Amino acid sequence: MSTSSPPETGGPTVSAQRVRALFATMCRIRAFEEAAERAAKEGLITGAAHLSIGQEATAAGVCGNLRTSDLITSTHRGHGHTIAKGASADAMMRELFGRAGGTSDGKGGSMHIADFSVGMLGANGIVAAGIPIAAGAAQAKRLLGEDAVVACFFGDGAVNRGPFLEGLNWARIYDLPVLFVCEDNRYAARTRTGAMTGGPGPAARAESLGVPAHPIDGNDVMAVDALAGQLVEEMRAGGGPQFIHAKTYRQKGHTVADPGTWRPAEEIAQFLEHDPMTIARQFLIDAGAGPADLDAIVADAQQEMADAYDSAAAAPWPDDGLAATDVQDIGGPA
Amino acid sequence: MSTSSPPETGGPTVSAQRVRALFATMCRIRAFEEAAERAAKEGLITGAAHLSIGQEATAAGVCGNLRTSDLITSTHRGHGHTIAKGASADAMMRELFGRAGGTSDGKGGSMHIADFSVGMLGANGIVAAGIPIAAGAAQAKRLLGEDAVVACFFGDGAVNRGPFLEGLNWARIYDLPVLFVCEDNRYAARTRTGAMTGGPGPAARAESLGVPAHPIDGNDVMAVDALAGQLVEEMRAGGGPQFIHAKTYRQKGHTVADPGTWRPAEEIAQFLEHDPMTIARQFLIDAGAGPADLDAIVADAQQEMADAYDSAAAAPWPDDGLAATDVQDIGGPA
Amino acid sequence: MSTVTYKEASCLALAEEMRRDPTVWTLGEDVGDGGVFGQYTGLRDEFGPDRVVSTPISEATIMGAAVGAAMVGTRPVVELRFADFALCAMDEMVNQAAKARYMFGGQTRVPVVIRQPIGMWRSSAAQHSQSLESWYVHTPGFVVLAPGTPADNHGLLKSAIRCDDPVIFMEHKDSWDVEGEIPDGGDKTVPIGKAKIIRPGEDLTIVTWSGAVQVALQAAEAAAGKGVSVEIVDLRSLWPWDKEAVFQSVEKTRRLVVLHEAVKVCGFGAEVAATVSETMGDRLATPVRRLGAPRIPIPYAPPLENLCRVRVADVMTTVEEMGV
Amino acid sequence: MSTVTYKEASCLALAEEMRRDPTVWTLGEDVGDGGVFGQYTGLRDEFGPDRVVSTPISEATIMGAAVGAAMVGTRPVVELRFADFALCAMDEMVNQAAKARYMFGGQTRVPVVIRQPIGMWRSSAAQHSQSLESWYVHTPGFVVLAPGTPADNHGLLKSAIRCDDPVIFMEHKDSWDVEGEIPDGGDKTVPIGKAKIIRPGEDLTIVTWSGAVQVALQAAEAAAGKGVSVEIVDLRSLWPWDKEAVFQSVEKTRRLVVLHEAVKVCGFGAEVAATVSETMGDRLATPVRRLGAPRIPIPYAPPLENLCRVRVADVMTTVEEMGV
Ligand SMILES: Cc1ncc(C[n+]2csc(CCOP(=O)(O)OP(=O)(O)O)c2C)c(N)n1
Ligand SMILES: Cc1ncc(C[n+]2csc(CCOP(=O)(O)OP(=O)(O)O)c2C)c(N)n1
Ligand SMILES: [Mg+2]
Ligand SMILES: [Mg+2]
Repeated sequence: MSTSSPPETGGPTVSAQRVRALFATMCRIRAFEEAAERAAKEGLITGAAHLSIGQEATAAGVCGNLRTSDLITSTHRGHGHTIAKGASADAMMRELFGRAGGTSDGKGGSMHIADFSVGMLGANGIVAAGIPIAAGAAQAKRLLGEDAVVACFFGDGAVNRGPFLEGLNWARIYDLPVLFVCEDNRYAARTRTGAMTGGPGPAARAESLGVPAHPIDGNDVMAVDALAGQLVEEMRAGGGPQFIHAKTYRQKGHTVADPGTWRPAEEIAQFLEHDPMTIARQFLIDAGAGPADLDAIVADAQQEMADAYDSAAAAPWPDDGLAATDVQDIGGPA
Repeated sequence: MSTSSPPETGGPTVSAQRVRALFATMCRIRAFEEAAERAAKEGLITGAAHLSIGQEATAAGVCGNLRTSDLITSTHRGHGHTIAKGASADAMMRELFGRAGGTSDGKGGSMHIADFSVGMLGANGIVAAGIPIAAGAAQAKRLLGEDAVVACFFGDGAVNRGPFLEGLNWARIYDLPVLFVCEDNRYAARTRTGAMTGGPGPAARAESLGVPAHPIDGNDVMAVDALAGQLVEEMRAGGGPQFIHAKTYRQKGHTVADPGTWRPAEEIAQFLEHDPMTIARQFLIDAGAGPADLDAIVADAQQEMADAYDSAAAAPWPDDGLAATDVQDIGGPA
Repeated sequence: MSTVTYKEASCLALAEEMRRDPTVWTLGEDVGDGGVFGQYTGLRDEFGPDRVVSTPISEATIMGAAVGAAMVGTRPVVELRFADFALCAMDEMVNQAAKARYMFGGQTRVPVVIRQPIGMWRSSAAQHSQSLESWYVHTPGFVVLAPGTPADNHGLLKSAIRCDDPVIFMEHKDSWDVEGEIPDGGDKTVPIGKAKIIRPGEDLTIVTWSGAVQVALQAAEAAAGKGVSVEIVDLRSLWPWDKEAVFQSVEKTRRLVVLHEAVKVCGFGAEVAATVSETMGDRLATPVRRLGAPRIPIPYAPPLENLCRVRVADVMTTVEEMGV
Repeated sequence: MSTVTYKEASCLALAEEMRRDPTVWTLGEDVGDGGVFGQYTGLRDEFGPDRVVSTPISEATIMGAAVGAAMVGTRPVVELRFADFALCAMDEMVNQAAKARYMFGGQTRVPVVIRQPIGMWRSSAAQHSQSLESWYVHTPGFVVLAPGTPADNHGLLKSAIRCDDPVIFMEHKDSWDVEGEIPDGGDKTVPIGKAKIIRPGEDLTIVTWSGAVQVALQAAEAAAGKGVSVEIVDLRSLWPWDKEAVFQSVEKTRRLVVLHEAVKVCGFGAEVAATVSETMGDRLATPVRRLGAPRIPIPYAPPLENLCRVRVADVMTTVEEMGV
């Protein structure tokens, strides 16, 4: 996805072919996380894992407009972004399992999933920490004379941390091509963010910092794709930072250990109906795609992730020696 | 000043008598800082001292609407706020000199000037640090069932630090009676804050966090008084946080060691003309005050601060034993 | 006596203190829903949302607000979730909470308890596993507590809440489910600054605290099997720390190992070792030894994570090397 | 050789490295105007505002942006003004800069230099005087440097900029105007991890760094007057630190004092003392002694501030007590 061509210009219409590719990415994310969920329940994933099931359209829609040379930063809930940016699901699954061949040799796990080779600068265990990192990466790319857009993902909980203000202000005053993407899934852990967020919300905050903000249905991959496409294009043409407020829903609990059933049942039901997979599928059906074709995409994704699961489960632990490598060049771990 | 009656309601007109009192406070602040400046040049003040000369109207106009039981937090540039809230100039001057009898026994100095007995919860050497402290103080007062409004002073540089967002959001969601007062003197140290502040500025940021914002000429003590009076009244009646964006100017350099002459000469000249003392004086003259009466106010203030200077210069150093007191109750300084 | 878990012990302690003193309240992310580890379960139901305050993800302001709230006469118990997140509130902790009383010449006090769970736990990796107690011991103004048992978690949390100083309160995440007895009635506190001899012995002293207490106990058992009698001193309070208890024990055993989970380099073990060496160097049969984590961020994969832990075998090797 | 001040030395070093390597840049408050202490004077004129970047008062983002910038191939030199303000960027320093390389399995490196001046200086009081080097030595991932002379400030800053690890670079505010010689030409670096014997001696070793070097030199002079020959080891690098140099010196003198300005409790002196005691305890004529500040926030009034300083007389008393 990360090397796909820019979206059609001139209007919100996107080609069915393009949506098909986005749908495929979403299916891969969903299947990856369903496999991860299973693995966690089976005790194969020992650390915390945060699933983005229900939020796949944002990852796919935004990253579908990025090149491999573009960059992203992510959050604790980063599997979707990482897959959409082009990382190997096999290596990612190994990382979640803490096994050899993981993206970070098993030293990071889900919360520190990263693939720098495709411009994925890392998930982060600290809420909002990716925001300044994204700004600095964009600034450095400009200094190096390299073109790159940076997409910066964070949640609705992150808008109450200081780095949100500092990082958006920073991107504005230095006029950096950072696409801020607030994935608003209504909750921060067990807390409704509405109750914790003063004023009109994330978009108004961005605007007050001089960053143009665009609210959108984050579960509609066609809409996300069209908007992200337009904003990325503007940024490539030299425009400054932009802000997407993507409204979505976390279908699962906060972590794999949380059933998430403490939320209102009607709310959950409502959003299960407004599932991004269903929306994209319906669009494709309406555009003439055959159900069998779409089922095949799903099945392929599931197969890929089942294989990743098996591969990870069969992989050895990382070599003990790795514990002490990559700490620093100068000054041993003693 | 801190126990004076609330302002006239029903319009912007304020009584000459009230303005006379505010003018007197401003004169005391100005005279205090001129004495401090002299002392610093003479080597009697060893640490950094930041003068608020040119900004007296905000301190006087806001604190004139507070009771002793109300609270304020301040910044590195806190002499004016402290005097306006009712602290003893003599004890303050001793503090700046680092002498016995200082507000903090000489252990804090100018940057940590404080008088908790009059509700002045401390200047702060860390930009923006007073913002969360103010919010928490208001929250605690409510928990204790005590009525108190908290005025929180900070500079235009502070709006780019994370605690600004966090603290305003906090005051909003818990609906706390905090009057945020941004004293916008155009500079943060040697940097023009305009160039560092994305978007429309402090007021828009406050509004985006749900805190109603009020831009005002911070050098016009009548205007500040009327606005603060109205906002404090609203907060006493149970209203939530409010924000004043007070436009003013730092007539001197960043610290006493900085002549500040690197700023455009026309800008300095323009603001020397728009001096808050001149504006208040003119108002009083127009309202029928005699120049001699006003000169006497100035002279009284100067005499008070000359006495404070002499008293501080004659005061002994703090007892050596004080170095090790008030660290903590449990666990010695060893 | 009742048997409770380490986690329940802290919840009981907080509830008891909140009942006793209406100025005690707690704030932090999700505390209204019981807290991320369940250590606040039921408190909002009893004390309401104004005293059990769920907050935004605003660590700097959680801590900064607590400072302001403590200054004006309340006793906030701050929940920072993981000691790692405390780094987001470091200015408010160190420049404000720890210094305010001093720099304002005693005009105010900041009686705040700062809960920040430490330690390795289930592959939590580099950003959720740190033990930074030595930072806070180095910082004037703080009391630093690290209970290793349910009883101490109960009794020390109560003492912390009653203390007028800012207290860094470090629970160990791996201990939440450890069971133990606590006194009934809810009026018993554990004094700050007093260590506890949790196993008497003659040949060698292990000074330890927090999660490492369990390792020390196992090692002592193993050592006993080899005829070596180990005395274990659980410091519990790291500042102030009970020098007398340590000196007394070492006076008897003449051999000291300081054992902690934190990185060995510049860990609090260095302070204990340096102090004991300085004070009673000539009475030591052999130099003081320290055991702690290697100086590496904590890795995720279980076997790598495990390499960062001091294991019983490491203690045994050290004991042998000390020639007991 | 040219004679320059400590401050000028750092400015020269940065300019030289910026000329040598176009990926080196610097960011921080007021750096475009020369920096608060003048240590960036003239740099914007030569390198322009994109490489000498004046920033908002946003410490967290100054540091966080530098992390992102370092990850993608530049070498930011971060200016944090006072080590105390670094507390506002602690997450970005410790959870991000120090850990990124490790937790991402070596996929990235974070070659950033984090300048944060330390120490007591002209009544700067509690929030502008701290020396927290031991925190960073305790933190895996960091190199920690604390130059005590103009030459070391020059040569170590150059090494720091060339280093692929995140480097905590602590200049002492009281040293800005100290003069000394630096090599001409601008290609000489000072190696990281190597101590320097700045005064040879036979009877007692003082290990020290940063501003305390001056105190050590004066004390050594005073001791010489009493017939005691003191060797001074200026560590310069605190992580890694030159254990060999220290061991060698102590092997000769058999007496060690560790002297630093930071709070003694849990200061880096504890690590040095514990290590030396552990490694060569039986060769010591007398236990290792530490000298540092009392555990109190730094007061404002000059005479009180002075009580927090280790003075020559304190060193002399210690030397006497060590029975030389
Ligand atoms: C600074 C910090 N504070 C708290 C946490 C604990 N925490 C992890 S995820 C999370 C909720 C984040 O909510 P949001 O930003 O909306 O992201 P979401 O989980 O909904 O994707 C919290 C509080 C953390 N990781 N970092
Ligand atoms: C967190 C932090 N960063 C930097 C500084 C250094 N500093 C002291 S005052 C100041 C400028 C503050 O500007 P502003 O908020 O506008 O207040 P003003 O000085 O104009 O009154 C700076 C950068 C500090 N004290 N604290
Ligand atoms: Mg969320
Ligand atoms: Mg200003």
